[in-house]
Amino acid sequence: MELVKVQNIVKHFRKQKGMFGAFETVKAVDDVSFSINEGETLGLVGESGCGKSTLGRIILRLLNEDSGKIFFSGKEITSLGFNELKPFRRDMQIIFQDPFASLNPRIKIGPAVAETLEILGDENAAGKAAKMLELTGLSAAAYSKYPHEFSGGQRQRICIARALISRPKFIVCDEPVSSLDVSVQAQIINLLKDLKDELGLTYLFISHDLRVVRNIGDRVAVMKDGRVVEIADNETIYKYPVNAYTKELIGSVQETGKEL
Amino acid sequence: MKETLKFIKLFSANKSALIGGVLVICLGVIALAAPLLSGYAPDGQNMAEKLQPPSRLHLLGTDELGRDVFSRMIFGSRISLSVGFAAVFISTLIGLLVGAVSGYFGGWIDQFFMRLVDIVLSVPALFFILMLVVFLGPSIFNVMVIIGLTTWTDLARLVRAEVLSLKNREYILAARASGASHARIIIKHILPNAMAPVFVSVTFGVAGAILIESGLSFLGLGVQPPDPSWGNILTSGKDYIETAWWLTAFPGMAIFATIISYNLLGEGLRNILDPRLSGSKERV
Amino acid sequence: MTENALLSIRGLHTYFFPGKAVGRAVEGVSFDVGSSESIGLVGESGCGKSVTALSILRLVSRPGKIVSGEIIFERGGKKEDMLLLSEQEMTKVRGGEISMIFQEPFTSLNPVFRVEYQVGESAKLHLGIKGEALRALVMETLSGAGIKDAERVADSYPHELSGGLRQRVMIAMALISGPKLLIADEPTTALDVTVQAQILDLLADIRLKRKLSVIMVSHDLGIINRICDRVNIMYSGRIVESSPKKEIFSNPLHPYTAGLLKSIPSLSKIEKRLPAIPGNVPDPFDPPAGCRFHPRCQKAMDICKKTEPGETVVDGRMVKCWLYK
Amino acid sequence: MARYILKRLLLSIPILFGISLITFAVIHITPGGPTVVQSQMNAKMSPDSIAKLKTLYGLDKPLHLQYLNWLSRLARFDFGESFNDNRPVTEKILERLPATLQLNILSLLLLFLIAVPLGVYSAAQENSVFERLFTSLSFVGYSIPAFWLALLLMLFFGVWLQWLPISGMASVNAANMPPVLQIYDSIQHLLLPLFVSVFGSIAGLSRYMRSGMLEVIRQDYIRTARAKGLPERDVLLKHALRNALLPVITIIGLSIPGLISGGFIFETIFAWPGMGRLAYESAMSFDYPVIMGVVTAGALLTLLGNLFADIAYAFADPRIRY
Repeated sequence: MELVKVQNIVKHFRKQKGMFGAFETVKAVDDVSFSINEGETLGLVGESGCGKSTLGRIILRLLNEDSGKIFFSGKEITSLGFNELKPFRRDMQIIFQDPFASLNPRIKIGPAVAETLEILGDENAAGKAAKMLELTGLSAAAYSKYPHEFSGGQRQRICIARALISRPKFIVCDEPVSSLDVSVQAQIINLLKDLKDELGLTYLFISHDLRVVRNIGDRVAVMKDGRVVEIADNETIYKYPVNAYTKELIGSVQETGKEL
Repeated sequence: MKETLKFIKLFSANKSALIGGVLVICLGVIALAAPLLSGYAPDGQNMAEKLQPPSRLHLLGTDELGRDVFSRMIFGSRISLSVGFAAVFISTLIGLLVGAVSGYFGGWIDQFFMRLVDIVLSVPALFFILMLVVFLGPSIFNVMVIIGLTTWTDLARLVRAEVLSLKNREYILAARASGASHARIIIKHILPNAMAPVFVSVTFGVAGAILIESGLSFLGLGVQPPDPSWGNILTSGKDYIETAWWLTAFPGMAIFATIISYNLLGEGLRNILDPRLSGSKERV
Repeated sequence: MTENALLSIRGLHTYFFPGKAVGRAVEGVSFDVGSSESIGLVGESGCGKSVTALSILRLVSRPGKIVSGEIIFERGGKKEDMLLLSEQEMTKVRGGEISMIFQEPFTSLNPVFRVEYQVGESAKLHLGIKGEALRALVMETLSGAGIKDAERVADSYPHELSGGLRQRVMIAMALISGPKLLIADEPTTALDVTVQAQILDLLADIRLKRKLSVIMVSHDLGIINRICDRVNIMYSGRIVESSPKKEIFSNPLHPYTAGLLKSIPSLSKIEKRLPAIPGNVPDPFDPPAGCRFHPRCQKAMDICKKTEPGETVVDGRMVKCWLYK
Repeated sequence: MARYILKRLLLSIPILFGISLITFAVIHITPGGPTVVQSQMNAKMSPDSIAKLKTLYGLDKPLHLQYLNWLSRLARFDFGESFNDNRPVTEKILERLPATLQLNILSLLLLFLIAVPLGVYSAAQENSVFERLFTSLSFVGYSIPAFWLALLLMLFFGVWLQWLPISGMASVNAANMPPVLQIYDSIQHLLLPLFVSVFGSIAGLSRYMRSGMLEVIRQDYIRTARAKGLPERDVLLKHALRNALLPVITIIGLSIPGLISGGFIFETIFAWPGMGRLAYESAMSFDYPVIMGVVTAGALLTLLGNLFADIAYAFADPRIRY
């Protein structure tokens, strides 16, 4: 069943070159459509500036699109205002790339994780947050510590706990492992896979690293200059890429195996 | 609690913060205890003892009306400090509000306020203050308000820049994804992280306001006699510069000491609160 | 010490002293770089690989300091310890005999000078050429770095160029004075994969053409695989394994090397669960006792917790692990 | 570049409008308008001058007409006539402008020549005795009130040592002196005001320069320059200095209003016949047209200064140029 559907999303940015330069239009997202089924992971791959993060934020209505429609569980959410959107916030969450920028340095871990529930008026927000921290592999003692007391990998676990606290159905993972060390990156990929099975989650997994997407995506969409140039299931796209850019991307990956 | 302790530790390890802090407290205590410390009424004239050099009777000498300079200075500190604080309170309030609203909402609101800042900045501040003082009439109250209304621009820019850099942090986006309202985001997530430069600016601001007040009073456009102020004692100093050096030396020293105390405190706070400048990763 | 080594590092210790704490970034690193050899320095964040690279040129800035060690480099037929050279002598080595390129092409070029000036500066300094000859050499070197419209790029300011072009300019700048050794500190990390592949091709090509010795610093074993002959694996300020490339990928000795290799996802096979190394990268300011890797090691023994293993040579490969004693 | 300058010029138009609005508002917001206040406060004010003022501001006309009238007068630099001597305000300002410009341009020059090397040197000598001394001294310089410094200097050099004249631009009999002596005389008169004007600013600017250098030295491209084998002196003076000077251009532009109006206190003390003193004199005698004129002229000078600074910045920083 379709959980998320995006239809002809367009987002242009007007960018000024320098302080007094001419304006130019950057087509960050240029007529993108796809859908994600419930329980599926859609990998979204592309190089820097291709619009993949912008798209992820538009789907969660953190950025407004110029045109196009977004459906969640069959309901159009593109036109909803702040208050009408509130019930949907519980069901869709986001995890960011930089675990150092994604936690408020002045708010303790517990309250940070509990915030979504607190906004929704849940009285047991604190208790649930502590449990969620344990679920993501941290001790309950983390609850009353500050972000700077944790390493990058641990912070990413905290961010995952924060995203999961409201028991969402859909999570946008925006380069969640790109700034982590290789040995820690594998832990977080495993954690995301486990949680997906355990909680029945649906992911939009954004990454510039094909090797990572290859390992977590059910289907893969390749983005370039704001457009989705190819979308297919994981096996097909790696074995039989059609688009020239997809082929170039796959060819550029530096493998560690014995092939060389 | 832990954070407070850490702040105290950093504060006492920072030489300029510590010296500045202690001096600022001393000055505050002197101002509060003025009636206990001064031996004479600040406006008590005694023409028989006019223009006396410092002596045991008059620690810092007397002025052209025979008033005790020490007592006038002690009472003057009350006026200087209250002008400084009131003016900074007004300018901080405006600066914080304009900066936060401008930075957070952007768009035409931002355009409007930033052009306003440009305009205020391109009018030479002291001329403008001078003009307002003349039009509104010199008085302590007017001086406070005028300084407050003309010195908020730096802080507004500072807060705006801070808010701009904060508002696209990922934790702000995360809060928005959780359904947090604008008010909640500004109050819980943005302002607490933007306060460091505000504290620093408030401290420097007090020094700046006192400097302007004493300058205006010196020219006869600020605190009006017979109310004592460091600036207007200096006015007599200028008139009697050839005969009564103490009228120039001591009140000026008081202004200088006050300003340097607040500047030291501000510099110290900046080093503690802003790791970009001190090069240390520690941040309270 | 290998007789024909161009560069030999022995017992290098570089520490950081911010305030009262001591960060032991590099602790007892030794390795050789032969003539025309390409050495990889691999590890995760905070392992000391970049600090080692900067130490060679004595470019570690405060509060970092080289505490002890020897860096023997062959200059003009003589072997000299670079840590004993005067600062003035050292400037002749930097950019003249040993060049370095850095990770961030966007911030590593000076924004206020044209490319021609920045690339030519090194040649002016070390080769003493000026004017037309210098411009010709700059153009030639830019072309050699795979820049097609060298004229236009030479007249540009860095902000007018893409990341890939900037990195090519950096490479040209490093090569213009004809150094014997190139140190590349994560040269492709900030670039997109497709551009990364092009830059790696260029480096592999230049290395052969110029018979250049290379030290490649990277966190990415895939990149090392592309460029290097020999790989040094670093962990918490030490080299824990040093092996020829082929053997390190097929038969890693150190448990950390093995774990690192397995945890990298691959295009060719999908794993249900990636074999991850548990725990976190150690903090250089508070490293564990004994073998630095023991808290994360599945083969850890009692001795690993107490005593740090020394170097063991296995089939001409070096490893620091109690398993091989 | 032409396009940049054009855009920059266009940008100052709204600011000019804003300034005119503010000054206009001041006339109207002040209780009852200047005409009422001044007749009560200023006994010298004759009914005649009140009438003049009313026609000047057109206070009897509708507000928008008054503003338009005000604008058109601003455009012609017409601020009316002084209450004190009935001379046109513009003439009075132009008469004082040279003295102000002389002092300010000299101080800017001196400021730049002293503060920049000082800041660079203290940045290069981080954590040395010199740097500590510099930091303490710059604190004193930064905190000392200019008018007190002026009084102290008068006391020392004028009253006690009697080395230097303490007021005016030239001696009374200067006109009868041979040219060489005239120059010597005017330099003597210039020394104290110039010193006071520069002293505090040196502390501020050199501290700014120092932290700018320290910031630039941390940048990646400085490491690149070192890796190239440049001697440390060249790294600092070629690669770091050019970058660290960029913000100084802006700072100097921003300091212009302070220089112009900050001068008014010690211009008054030293009886230096500049705009600051004019502002003070007119304020003390409630000479409204002159005050308005001085404020507006000061704003125009500031705008001009900022314009030059921005254009200089665009020339210096290739990232802005097109």
